[in-house]
Amino acid sequence: MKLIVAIIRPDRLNEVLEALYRADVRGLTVSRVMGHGGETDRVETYRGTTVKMELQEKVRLEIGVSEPFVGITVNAILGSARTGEVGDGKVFVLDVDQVHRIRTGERDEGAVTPATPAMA
Amino acid sequence: MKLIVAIIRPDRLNEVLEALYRADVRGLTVSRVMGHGGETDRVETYRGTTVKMELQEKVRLEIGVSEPFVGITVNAILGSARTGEVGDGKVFVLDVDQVHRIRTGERDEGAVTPATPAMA
Amino acid sequence: MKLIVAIIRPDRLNEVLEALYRADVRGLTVSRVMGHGGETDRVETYRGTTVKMELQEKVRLEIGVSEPFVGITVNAILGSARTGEVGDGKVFVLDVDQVHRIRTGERDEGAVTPATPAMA
Amino acid sequence: MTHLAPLLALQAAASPPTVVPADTAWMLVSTALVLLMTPALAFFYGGLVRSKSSLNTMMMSFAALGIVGVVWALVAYSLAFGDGGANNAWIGGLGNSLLGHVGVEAKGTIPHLVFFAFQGTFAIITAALISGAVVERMRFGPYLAFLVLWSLLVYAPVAHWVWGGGWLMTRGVLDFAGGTVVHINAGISALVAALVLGPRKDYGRQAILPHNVPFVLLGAGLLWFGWFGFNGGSALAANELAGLAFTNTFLAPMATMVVWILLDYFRTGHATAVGGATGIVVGLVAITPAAGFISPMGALALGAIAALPSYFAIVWRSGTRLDDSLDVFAGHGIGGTTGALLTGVFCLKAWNSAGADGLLAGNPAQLGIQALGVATSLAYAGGMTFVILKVMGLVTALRAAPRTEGLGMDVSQHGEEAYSSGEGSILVMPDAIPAVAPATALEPQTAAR
Amino acid sequence: MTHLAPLLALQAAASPPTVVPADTAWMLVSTALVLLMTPALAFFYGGLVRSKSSLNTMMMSFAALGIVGVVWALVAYSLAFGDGGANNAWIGGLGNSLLGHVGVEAKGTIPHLVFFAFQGTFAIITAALISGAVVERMRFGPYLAFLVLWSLLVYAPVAHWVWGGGWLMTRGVLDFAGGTVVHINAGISALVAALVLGPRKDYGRQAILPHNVPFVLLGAGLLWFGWFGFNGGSALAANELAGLAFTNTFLAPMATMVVWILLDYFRTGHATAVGGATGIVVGLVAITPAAGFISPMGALALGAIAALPSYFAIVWRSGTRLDDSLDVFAGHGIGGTTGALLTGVFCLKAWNSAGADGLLAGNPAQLGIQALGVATSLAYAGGMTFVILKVMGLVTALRAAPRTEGLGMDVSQHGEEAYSSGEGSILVMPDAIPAVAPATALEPQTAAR
Amino acid sequence: MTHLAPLLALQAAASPPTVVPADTAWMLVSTALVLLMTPALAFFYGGLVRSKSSLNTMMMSFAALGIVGVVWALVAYSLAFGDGGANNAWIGGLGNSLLGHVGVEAKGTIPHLVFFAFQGTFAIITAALISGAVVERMRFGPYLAFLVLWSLLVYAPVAHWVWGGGWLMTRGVLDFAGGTVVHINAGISALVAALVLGPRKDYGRQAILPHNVPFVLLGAGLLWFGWFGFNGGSALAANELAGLAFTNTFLAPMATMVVWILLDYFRTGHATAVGGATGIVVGLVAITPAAGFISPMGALALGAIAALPSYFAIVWRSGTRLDDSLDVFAGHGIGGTTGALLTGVFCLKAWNSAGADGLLAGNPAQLGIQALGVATSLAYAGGMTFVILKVMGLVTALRAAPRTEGLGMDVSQHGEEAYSSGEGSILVMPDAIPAVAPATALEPQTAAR
Ligand SMILES: Nc1ncnc2c1ncn2[C@@H]1O[C@H](COP(=O)(O)OP(=O)(O)O)[C@@H](O)[C@H]1O
Ligand SMILES: Nc1ncnc2c1ncn2[C@@H]1O[C@H](COP(=O)(O)OP(=O)(O)O)[C@@H](O)[C@H]1O
Ligand SMILES: Nc1ncnc2c1ncn2[C@@H]1O[C@H](COP(=O)(O)OP(=O)(O)O)[C@@H](O)[C@H]1O
Repeated sequence: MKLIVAIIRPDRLNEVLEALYRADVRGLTVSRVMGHGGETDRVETYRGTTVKMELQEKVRLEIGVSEPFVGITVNAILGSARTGEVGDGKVFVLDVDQVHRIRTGERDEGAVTPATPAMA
Repeated sequence: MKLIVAIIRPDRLNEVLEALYRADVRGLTVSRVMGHGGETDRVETYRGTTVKMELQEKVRLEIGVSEPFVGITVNAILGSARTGEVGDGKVFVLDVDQVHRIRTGERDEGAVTPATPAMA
Repeated sequence: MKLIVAIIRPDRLNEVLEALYRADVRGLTVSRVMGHGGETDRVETYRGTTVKMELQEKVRLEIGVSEPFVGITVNAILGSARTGEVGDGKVFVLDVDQVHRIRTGERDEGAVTPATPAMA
Repeated sequence: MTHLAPLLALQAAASPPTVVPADTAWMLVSTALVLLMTPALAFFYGGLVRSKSSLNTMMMSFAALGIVGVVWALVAYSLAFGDGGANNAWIGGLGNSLLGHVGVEAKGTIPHLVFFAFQGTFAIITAALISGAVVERMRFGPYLAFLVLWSLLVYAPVAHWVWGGGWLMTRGVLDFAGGTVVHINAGISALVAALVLGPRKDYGRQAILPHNVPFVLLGAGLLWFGWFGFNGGSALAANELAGLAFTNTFLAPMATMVVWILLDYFRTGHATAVGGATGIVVGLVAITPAAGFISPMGALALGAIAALPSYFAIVWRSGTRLDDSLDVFAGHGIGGTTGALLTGVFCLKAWNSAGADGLLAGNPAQLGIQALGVATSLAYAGGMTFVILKVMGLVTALRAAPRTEGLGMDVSQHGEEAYSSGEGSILVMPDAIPAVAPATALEPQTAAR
Repeated sequence: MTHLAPLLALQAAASPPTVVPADTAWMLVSTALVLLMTPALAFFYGGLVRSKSSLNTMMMSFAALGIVGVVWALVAYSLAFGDGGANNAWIGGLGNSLLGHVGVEAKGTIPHLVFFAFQGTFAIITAALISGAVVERMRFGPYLAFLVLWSLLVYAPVAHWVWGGGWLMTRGVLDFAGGTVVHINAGISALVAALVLGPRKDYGRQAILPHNVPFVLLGAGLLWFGWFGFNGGSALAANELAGLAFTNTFLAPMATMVVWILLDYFRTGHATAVGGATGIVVGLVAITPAAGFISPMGALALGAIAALPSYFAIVWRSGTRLDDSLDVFAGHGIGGTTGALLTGVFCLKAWNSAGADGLLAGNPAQLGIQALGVATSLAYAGGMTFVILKVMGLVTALRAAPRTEGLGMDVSQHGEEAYSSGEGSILVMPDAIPAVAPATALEPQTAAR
Repeated sequence: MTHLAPLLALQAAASPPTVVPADTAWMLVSTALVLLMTPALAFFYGGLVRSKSSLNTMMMSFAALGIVGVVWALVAYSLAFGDGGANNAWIGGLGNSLLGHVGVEAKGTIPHLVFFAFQGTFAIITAALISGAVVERMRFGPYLAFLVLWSLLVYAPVAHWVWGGGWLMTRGVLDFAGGTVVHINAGISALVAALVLGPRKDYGRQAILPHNVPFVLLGAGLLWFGWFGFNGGSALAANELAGLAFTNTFLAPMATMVVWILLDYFRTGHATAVGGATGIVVGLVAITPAAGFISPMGALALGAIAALPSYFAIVWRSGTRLDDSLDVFAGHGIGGTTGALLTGVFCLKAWNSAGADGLLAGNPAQLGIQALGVATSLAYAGGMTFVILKVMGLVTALRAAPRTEGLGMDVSQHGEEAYSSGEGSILVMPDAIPAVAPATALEPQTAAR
């Protein structure tokens, strides 16, 4: 079991969701975040005050998958989130000790469906 | 040391917080997220535009606990967050390498109080 | 490779960002969260309704770093986020299995720059 | 209010009545001001509810602008202000239905149509006020039906009794701009509606907090602004009486707000913004029946006194299972009652010869007459609202299912969200897209580098 | 509208024309009300776009208050209402440019300056209306230039033809408050602008949702409020005609909203808030040309009918590649056309002797005359807008680059965000901070424990 | 302004003065418009601060509606406009305190009560303006006390000097609607208050950004709308002078906004929305003293010129340690000064026989007289505000403790949040819940499936 955490551009979210859907990855959690990296900062002015905006809007995906899905999922994200411009984001893959599906109490593989790729 | 990440329904948050409180789990971090899973999508219309809302509002809990608390915490969440309807959410348990309490610089067990269940 | 997750006070964010910048930590992701811990709750009143606010506004940092940076990063956070008052927050260090830079497809060390401290 | 019209007409114009431009100018403005009060109410109410039901709450007010307005033009105006002939003590006739005989010729000193529109804005906001008691749970369809029935069966008759030449008017009940007709009527109906529908599923279990307090302040500010037309316009002319009613509407809410802020401060340790806004509205409600009958210093006193019953009613109500969600009864029912009774205490012929002397001027009888108006409205509006809702309840469910309620009324009743980011929302393409898209046909501008 | 002025002047005042205080009071108010419509439009439009472009959308309206207002004072007013001498059928003269001979002496029964300001508010909002078709992509600089050119080359001439004594006025086209001059003009220009600029890069690909529907409702409420000045003020006096126009402006949108809500309900299963707000605006648009010429019951009918063409136009348009983003053409172009034609159907001399009898009164000719006005405005405004934008496109890029568009127009065009939390924003210190800071010089208050 | 009243009375009405309906209609509207300016200011200011202090900022304006209004009725009006007898040059008497001898009889051509209310709205907003300099740090209690003291010790005397028959009025200082009495007074007092309280703890260290720019635009739009009553109403009648003042209030801000946008563009590369809103307000401030004394083209020029000093004052101020948080001094102090002096430059007897000729008409003396008014107000209001705050500082802490300031003023001063989601908020149950809950007693409607 792995937990895949991806930081992507907000305007790529729909493409990524579609790619994941096509890859049979059904469950995921999304949140708005702000990121700092290599992008050049925006400058804004409010009356006499000038500010440098160091954080860019990003979207964070959190996807728990069973081992056979790790590669599929990562590649789906890499493929759909890339624009080639600085700021595309990162994908982190973390080990997971346990997964529970609250509704049923199912554990681990059982908690993230499907546990094995359809075409496998 | 483990980090427990739970995705639950917003309207179960108060119950879960209460259950964790009773289980002596004091520290936790909450954030608003949006989730995709087995729930049926909402349809909305704005003038001529019809849209399918694929993401449901969820709440994400992040709880760092010492080993003896893992089971207690997970069970508290499973028990209090369940409604039995699709969309109840997931619980992930991750391994943690280090924990630091910023205020004191304490590490690991010392950083998450209490380290052992009261009744143990 | 490690993923460092830190929960800090919103009004320390700028200091922490600056400390990380000085420590040559360039990439990170930030999000608004709410935290529960040892702080005393706020009480608010709306007409006849009185409520206890159990959650405090916090900021969550997520930083993927290569091994040599772990200590540097944690110390930068501990040093800059501390006020000494209850509520300063926590730092969690998690193991990471893989890291990918979406833009280039680079992996692991290559994905988080710089991989080694400048002064090392 | 309209029982002054003839008098004013006599003062201001020769008979046959002719249109007086200055009065017309003021009444046109007043009508626009009162119309604005309904959108203002939408924000006052909408800010007080949870984000997931804010649009539904606002639409409950906006819908009244459409539905009640049309009903008013078709028949309700005639029932309220038409000549009822033999039954005139009880209800107006149908002579003015479909705007029959309602044209530009003078009624008093203004075009009859302007009088009709001015009165229409009152009917609209009165019905909308009730919605505050049933927000976040009442289904939108039944609510619209309720608006129609209530306007016809409750508002029109009571307006006729007090202003249209009905029996309360002949009894000498003083209600300058609607303490009884508008606020007590709406307040008691709201109370009954809250009881019949029952509390929101989360009520008393979870904290239900205002999602946007600035909207509450915006609503209160615009309500005050509009209320100058509500009370000042009830003089139906740009004369001294209008000046008196206007100034009293300027003074009373100030006193109420100050007292309210102090009460808040002593009870909770804080002067709250929601409290300040509520105080303004309660002061406006309380001065409404009295505006043209009492002295300005009397208005200050009335405003200050009026804060107390409504304030403690809200505090008490919140501890019960009675989910009059936005405290319509405490604010408008009790505030209107306080104002109607204090009118009988403070009123002075010296300030309005068409009015009466009150308790302080040695005429306790007037207080009794006022009490009669209050009691009648409480009994009739309360009872009739109960009947309307119970009967409706037989044919359809009045409230949303618990799960729907949990999802929020905006999505469930309107298929919309108040604030959407568009994230994760997939466009549902309509079947056919024209092959040759016009935009491409006309090759769009090349963009800036 | 102004073709009534002489008549009214005759009725209301002796010649030589003198200033009538009551009429002046009403026109001052009306002018203020119409001015408020442009900020109202900013909210109606601003709420409908995405948060990242909301300030830009609002500024497109606010900027018109400045730019168009100044252009109006300098020359456009004179072109529209000045005496054109021999060419008066086509365009006004320059005699009133730089406000020459525009003073406090009476024009009709009000100070000439007030007439100038009242008309100015119309020029401003008409130009601002167009912005709804090009939001979220048009660069701000070119937009400002477009405002200037459009006001001079489209608004001024058409206003002159219909109201300033031009050829359409002599042909007897009835346009009480601007169905043709304001709404058809703006609507067709918006359509052309949307075609020339092309759709937003996300249009048809992603769901683009309103970021703040309460703002849309606020805008609609304030627009209705202001519209009473727009139509009621177009009587240019506080008389019966103003009362008629006012009441029709009160009734028509109610009918439109009700029908709109029903259409929404039957098509989507929900009565939407955005739909309710849109219905109100469409009703206001449709009654604008007719307000002073038809009966109140006619206004109810007109409002109800007017919902249909605009409603289905919006539904159809959304399925095409035509990104008239906020449906300015469907709302104002089609709504204005419906109103202008129905004016020729419902108008009655019985309600306004300065008007005409329409189709229902046995005078089909008037319908033809109305159609002439509509066709002229569609052809001229559409063609001229096309020319203006194409010529501008030769010297500069009209729209932002795709990446800029993705970033959002607020940051790219204004260097601002509508809602900022200040997180991660670093203060850029100005070079020099005075050594002795005043605040420290006066040792600040020690703070509370 | 009131120094015109007698003259106008003579023109418009016979002696003894009688109430003129048309003038009354206009002044009722004007009073309502100016009252609306204070809620408008609440939004203009509230949008510019951080979310965590937005309610407190708004309440600083709303509270003035209550507190200052009551003080005005009780005594301040009398001090400002009452007959001071022998000391009339310095201060009014107490003859009108508690509204003594303030009734519906005519003052000029309107009911005395309307004049009282109209003036009251000026006193309210002037005090509220000051709050912009001390937001996000001043404790609410001391702020309320300051409102009372400042209204009595600063506003009332200065209003008496300039408008109430005091020494500046006899010197011939021209201040049509309050450049000196309102804006310079508030501006300099704000500057002093900012110095005495010291900067916000984050000021100059962190970026403090407007949390809701649309609210700033809403405030600016409603301020402009209300300002038509502020300036147009200062003619105290619906006459040519009102038309002139109104039109100048229409034109000047347009020019200021255009210039402001250009300055923004050239300095930062962007025309900002906050800048546009600020430009409108500065233009309105600058035209205030001049509105009834100069020509419309003069108003355009005055508006354009007035942008410069305020604009650069804001830019300069932001680089210092002087935390006049919302630039009240730069906007109102400097804007008012510019306007007051330019009144002495542009004023023409030809436009207002009750006024004077200015520098351009060959009368440099008037410029000197204007400078006297400015200097007096700067010195007196500045000094007195300093004394008031320093004395208050001896008995209580004026500002919140740093930690409280960090937490935000909404929670600390009002126990509320502007926007709450209700997450993690636990309901504190009141001790007693009635055993038999009414709702259950009446078995609620069964819900829809
Ligand atoms: N080391 C890191 N840890 C966590 N998030 C990161 C890290 N580096 C980058 N990110 C996230 O990825 C986003 C894009 O990274 P950036 O370096 O700007 O571009 P790129 O990934 O194309 O090199 C950042 O805005 C941030 O949200
Ligand atoms: N594989 C996953 N990884 C991360 N989050 C998930 C995953 N699957 C589900 N979730 C989260 O849990 C929520 C509920 O999951 P869902 O499948 O809809 O219902 P259930 O858990 O009852 O089967 C989703 O909205 C999403 O936020
Ligand atoms: N066990 C935990 N797991 C996750 N987050 C925690 C945990 N304990 C505390 N936090 C986060 O740290 C914040 C501060 O913790 P708290 O106990 O209040 O103060 P301190 O860390 O100074 O003892 C909390 O608001 C919460 O967001």
